[in-house]
Amino acid sequence: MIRYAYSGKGFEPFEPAIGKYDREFLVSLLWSMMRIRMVQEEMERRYREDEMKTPIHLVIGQEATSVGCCAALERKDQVFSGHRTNGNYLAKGGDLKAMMSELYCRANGCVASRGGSMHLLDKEAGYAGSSGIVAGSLPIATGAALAARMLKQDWATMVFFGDAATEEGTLWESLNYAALRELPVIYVCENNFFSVCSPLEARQPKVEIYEKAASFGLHSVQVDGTNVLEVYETARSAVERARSGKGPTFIESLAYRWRGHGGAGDDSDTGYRDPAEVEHWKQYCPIEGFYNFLAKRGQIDEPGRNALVKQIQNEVLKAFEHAISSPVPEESDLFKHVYSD
Amino acid sequence: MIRYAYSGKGFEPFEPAIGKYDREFLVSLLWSMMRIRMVQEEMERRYREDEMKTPIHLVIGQEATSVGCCAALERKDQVFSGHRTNGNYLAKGGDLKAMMSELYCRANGCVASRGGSMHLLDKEAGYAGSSGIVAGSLPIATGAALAARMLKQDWATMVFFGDAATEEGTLWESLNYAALRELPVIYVCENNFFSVCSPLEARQPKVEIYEKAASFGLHSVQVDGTNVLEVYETARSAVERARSGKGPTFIESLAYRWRGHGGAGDDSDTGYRDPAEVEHWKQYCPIEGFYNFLAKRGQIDEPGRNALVKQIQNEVLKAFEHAISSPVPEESDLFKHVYSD
Amino acid sequence: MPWAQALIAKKTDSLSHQDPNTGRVLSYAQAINEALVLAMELDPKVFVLGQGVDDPKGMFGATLGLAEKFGGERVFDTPLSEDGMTGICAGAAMMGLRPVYFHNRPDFLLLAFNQLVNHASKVHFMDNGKTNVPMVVWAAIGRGWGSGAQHSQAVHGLLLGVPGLKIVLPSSPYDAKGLMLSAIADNNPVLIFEHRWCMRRKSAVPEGFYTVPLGKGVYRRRGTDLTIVGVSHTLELALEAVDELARDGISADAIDLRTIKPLDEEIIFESLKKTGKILILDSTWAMGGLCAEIGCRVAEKGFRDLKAPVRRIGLPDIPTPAGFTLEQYYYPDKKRIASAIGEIAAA
Amino acid sequence: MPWAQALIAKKTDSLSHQDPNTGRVLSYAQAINEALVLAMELDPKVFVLGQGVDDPKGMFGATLGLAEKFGGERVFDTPLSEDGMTGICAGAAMMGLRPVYFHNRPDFLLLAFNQLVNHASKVHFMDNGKTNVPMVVWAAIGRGWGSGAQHSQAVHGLLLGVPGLKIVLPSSPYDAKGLMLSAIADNNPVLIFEHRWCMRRKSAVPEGFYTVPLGKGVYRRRGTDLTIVGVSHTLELALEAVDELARDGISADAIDLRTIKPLDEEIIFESLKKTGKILILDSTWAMGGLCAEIGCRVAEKGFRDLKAPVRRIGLPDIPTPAGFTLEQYYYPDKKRIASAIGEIAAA
Ligand SMILES: Cc1ncc(C[n+]2csc(CCOP(=O)(O)OP(=O)(O)O)c2C)c(N)n1
Ligand SMILES: Cc1ncc(C[n+]2csc(CCOP(=O)(O)OP(=O)(O)O)c2C)c(N)n1
Ligand SMILES: [Mg+2]
Ligand SMILES: [Mg+2]
Repeated sequence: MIRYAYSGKGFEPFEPAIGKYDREFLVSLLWSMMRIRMVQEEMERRYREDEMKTPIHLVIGQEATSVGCCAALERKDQVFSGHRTNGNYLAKGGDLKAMMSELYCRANGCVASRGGSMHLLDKEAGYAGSSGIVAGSLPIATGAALAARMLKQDWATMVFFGDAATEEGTLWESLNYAALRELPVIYVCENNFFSVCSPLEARQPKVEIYEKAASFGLHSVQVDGTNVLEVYETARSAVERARSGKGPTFIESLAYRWRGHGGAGDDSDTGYRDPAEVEHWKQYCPIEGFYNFLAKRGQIDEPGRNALVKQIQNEVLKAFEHAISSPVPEESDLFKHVYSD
Repeated sequence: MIRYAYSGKGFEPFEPAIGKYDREFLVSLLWSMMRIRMVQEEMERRYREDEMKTPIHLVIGQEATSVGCCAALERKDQVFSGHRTNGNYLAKGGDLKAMMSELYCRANGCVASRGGSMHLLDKEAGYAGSSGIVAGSLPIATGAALAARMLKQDWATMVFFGDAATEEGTLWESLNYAALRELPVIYVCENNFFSVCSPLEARQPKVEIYEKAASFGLHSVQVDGTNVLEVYETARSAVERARSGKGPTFIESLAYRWRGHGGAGDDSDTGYRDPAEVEHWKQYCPIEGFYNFLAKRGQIDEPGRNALVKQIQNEVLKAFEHAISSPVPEESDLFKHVYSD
Repeated sequence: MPWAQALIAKKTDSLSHQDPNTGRVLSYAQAINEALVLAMELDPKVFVLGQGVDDPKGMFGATLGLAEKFGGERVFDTPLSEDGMTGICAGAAMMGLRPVYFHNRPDFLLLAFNQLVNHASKVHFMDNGKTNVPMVVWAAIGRGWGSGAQHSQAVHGLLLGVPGLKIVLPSSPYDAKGLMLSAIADNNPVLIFEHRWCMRRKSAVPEGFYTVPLGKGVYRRRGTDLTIVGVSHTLELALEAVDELARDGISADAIDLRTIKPLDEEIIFESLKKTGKILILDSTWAMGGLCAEIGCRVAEKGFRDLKAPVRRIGLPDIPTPAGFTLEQYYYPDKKRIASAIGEIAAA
Repeated sequence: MPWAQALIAKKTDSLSHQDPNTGRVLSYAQAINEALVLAMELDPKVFVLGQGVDDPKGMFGATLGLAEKFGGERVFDTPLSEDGMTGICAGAAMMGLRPVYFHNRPDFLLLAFNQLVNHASKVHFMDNGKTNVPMVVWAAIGRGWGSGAQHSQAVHGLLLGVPGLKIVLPSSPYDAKGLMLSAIADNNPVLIFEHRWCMRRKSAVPEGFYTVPLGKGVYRRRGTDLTIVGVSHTLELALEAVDELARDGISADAIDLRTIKPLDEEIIFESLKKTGKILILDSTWAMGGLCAEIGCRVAEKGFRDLKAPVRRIGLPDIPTPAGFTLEQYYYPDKKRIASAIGEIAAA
């Protein structure tokens, strides 16, 4: 049974406007999604070796949200995540090697093996952090936006979270405050219809999440989370709103998680969702769909794609090698940074 | 400056239908509001004696919400409140003497001087309790409604709270759950536009509270909280919905608090609100307005009202005497009921 | 009180079973599962909820099959609203139901402190005894595999000082079952914290009803050189350590408190009177929680018996690091515990 | 660190001021107010928020006039969203601001434990030191006038075990000002709990900048028979008791810890070495919090100096009753403290 079906409109609506994007930009979106996918796939392969001793939460199938949203941001803009960090981190320009080292619990991990996969950080890239507590980043990101306002700086804050985060009261407290103060913050709900194995219908009545956000006074939009251009356009206008003092935006992006909640592989066979539902969504692969769209419009061809694959493969392997060959922390490291001076 | 003006339609809309209510019922509504008012006024007078050593939160000006809502309930239905308990407690049939004893910290107070004015209880009357923590009763009441469902009983649960409670995340968690499970619960938001001295505009963007509740999947209505009939009609259909398994209702009732947040007297002169705003609302006194409406329709006259006043005065004085002459708790009482056997 | 007395008494032969070493062997999860089945069969007012209680993993297996057996009205998933759902449990309990609310991690209970501390624990007192709040909240302490600072905390130390709560930390399948039944039977909010590493254990578990009383510790070893007192996984490590130290001629009373609130101080003082020395263990921060409380009580009421400084071993005053190397320095291990035991015995 | 070193150092003559008995006398609220004004003048990144900070009551007077002086962008009211606003403060602090968040009651902080314990306290550690969270959370412990179980709690005992937090309990206007300035200067989340009954005090408060260091206790009395250690209002009562007991020839070291995390154990052991006896006081539950921690440390590290059982006085393991008669049995008073002191001295 397909409980949650694809409801988007595909790439057609974007065909007339393709000329307005430059090719390099379009290819960079494709590249960024492919890169996230390939990093995840490599993680998945290696995860079975039990050397990456940290929980992982893959975003395979959901890449377009990270990539479309972060493409609308500049380096100065700040991104926060929940537990499903990888796509957000990489799309925002987070250092891949530092991430892999973190996943391998190395001393040169992006937070020196203190955070693990649910807590990445890359300050230089404007990736400001994440929380393993569902919705925990919501008020923090809202506070970052308040800081931008008070410091009179024009960077925007964007925070990613899942559908289940909208069940946490703190999310609504955050939205209320952002709307009240018209803060430069963009809330991105990656609605994949599940929280671990719990379907949305077990957790929320049949109402639209983005409409709830709208009723709280936010500009609020639902987008096709398999369509990187739709995500990008929505994020871009949200960023414009933020920079021009027009207040917060809520983006609900619908895309399906192809893999299990955590760890490697799909777990649909355990029965909480129909494998047919996964297959259904694979027809709307954000990467294949976009590639086909671009190819049809002459923006890329098979050799072009192969070159991207090669380049990424190379980078990914290097990152894994870097991580695996890096040293682990020492006992004395444990006692550092409990307090700041 | 009048920041929050009366926006109701008065009693006119109810004129055509007056015949459908029986006179006794109409007078009982008036009586109940007068009784709450007179209890409060006597409390206010005596509060200055410093013998009632507990915070008080008067509902003068807001009586119609308690009375209209509770008139739609039966004894078996359960009511919960926040800190502003008195109107809810009395309207639901809570024992006045036990309440006054509680306010005077006596051993025979409704919770034996352990709760104080923010924590009343009268199980026999179906007044199930209250919380001094804003919004604290919301999930508890929702859980009571879940119990009714699971126990297959047909009582409804009603919970009263202020506008500020809608800023607490736990309220939205409760609403989500009630809507998901279609629970027999009625949420009554007594919106008096202030939280202590903070106006609504300092706490929420310009959106309607009841519309937020609607977006969460609840049947949701805004009513004139100075009009006991409008409140009653709305509550009655909410109770019907609850009893017939149609799920929760959210009622936002607009009425102004004539006195300061806590303690005796108005505090508008301190500057947080314009005394003219208080005067404005006094024109829409829920009791005067209803009396005039009833008198014009021949349902009551001046001698009739005087008789009510007399009767209530008598009852109120007796309750105060009862309280004042009652014994205080003993040291050994302190150690009781930390745990239940 | 129907449950505590009437119902259980009818079914239970005795409250004094001791963790037997023979008989049917169950895993930890099976033991909890069996307790839940028994309780739910006994009383239609018992229900089970929590994120994932009806999913294929069934809360580490503890709730597997319950939804099939008792239906979705009594075994159900929840939204991710820990504070709200805790209040909902409290409200349902106040109306006579007996919710058992499951969490993957105690860290998530920090979202629910308002309902736990400001409400559930106080209602009975504030209501002058007129309302009971018979609810059970269960959570499994995470450790290892990069759980890190937000997924590995044990919060029982933070809650120890809160009047009105009961707090249970079972360490064996036998106790997990018997304490779960006692917790459900209790008319107060009871928090049960399992440790994921204890949950790997199997042990003999009698069939049918039995309860392990709340507030009663138990000797796991008998000896003379010192008293070891603690709970959960860290105590398990200490038992291993003490068994190894037997070859050095060291022996100890080892007490598993099982419940930390109410706290069985009699058993501690009984042992201390004999040994004069004490090592206190906990699976959470050593500061300000159970270790501190016991240490202080010993200094108050056991002072005359005390022949050497009190020692405690818990976690240092540091958040949990994610990586396995840092973890290994963070958590006390058998070696560290053994050397403390050796030092105390020699003192 | 700009604030802690550069800015303050420039303005402060010394960190070693002792509560002077001469000079300009201020009320408690005025002292805090002055600290806030100084901090806000010094650094535009400091801001003040909380339900009612800009209202006519001005948070017991502590924030009166600030909105007028610094404008609504730096001094502002908040929605009733304690967890959300705490996270908002943490987020703002992570971006370099210095929020000072005011609450009427610590009870309301229980709504914010997720942000305090799971987030603000851990960010610096989890970020490997890359992010600071310089925020101050302030709350006034309620007592009396029927505050009851949900409006009178002191929650510092619950938070004592949480790594990464600092916790301050001033007892005089002098300290309230100096500790507030230190707290704002600190690069970590600092919680300040005032006691409403301490807030009735007036004392000499120097003008201009000075700081009272976090983590340093101070002797309030010097004596030989025992060590009294504690914080806040209960310590005040003990000082009165000890002054009266002078007529019986009893004298005591009385230590006001002022900060309970980090905890100044040196000053406790210094005194204990001399007196050999100790009475520990707190204004919250005696169980599992500060009293327990100090009692345990004494039994660990001060055992050789200890000549009599440790004693502690805090609140019993009971929620706060609302009525004034029950309250009077609930809270420790001068008499009860005096008799404990007498007993210890005689022991
Ligand atoms: C407060 C809290 N409760 C429970 C969890 C356990 N948990 C971790 S991830 C997750 C699923 C969240 O679902 P969603 O927000 O939709 O994000 P998704 O995993 O689907 O991306 C849960 C329940 C948690 N981390 N934090
Ligand atoms: C969680 C919490 N925060 C703050 C308070 C302090 N407080 C008590 S009543 C009140 C005002 C609440 O306003 P509202 O909900 O609108 O109710 P009203 O007093 O207007 O009836 C506040 C802030 C509290 N009791 N609980
Ligand atoms: Mg999801
Ligand atoms: Mg209000």
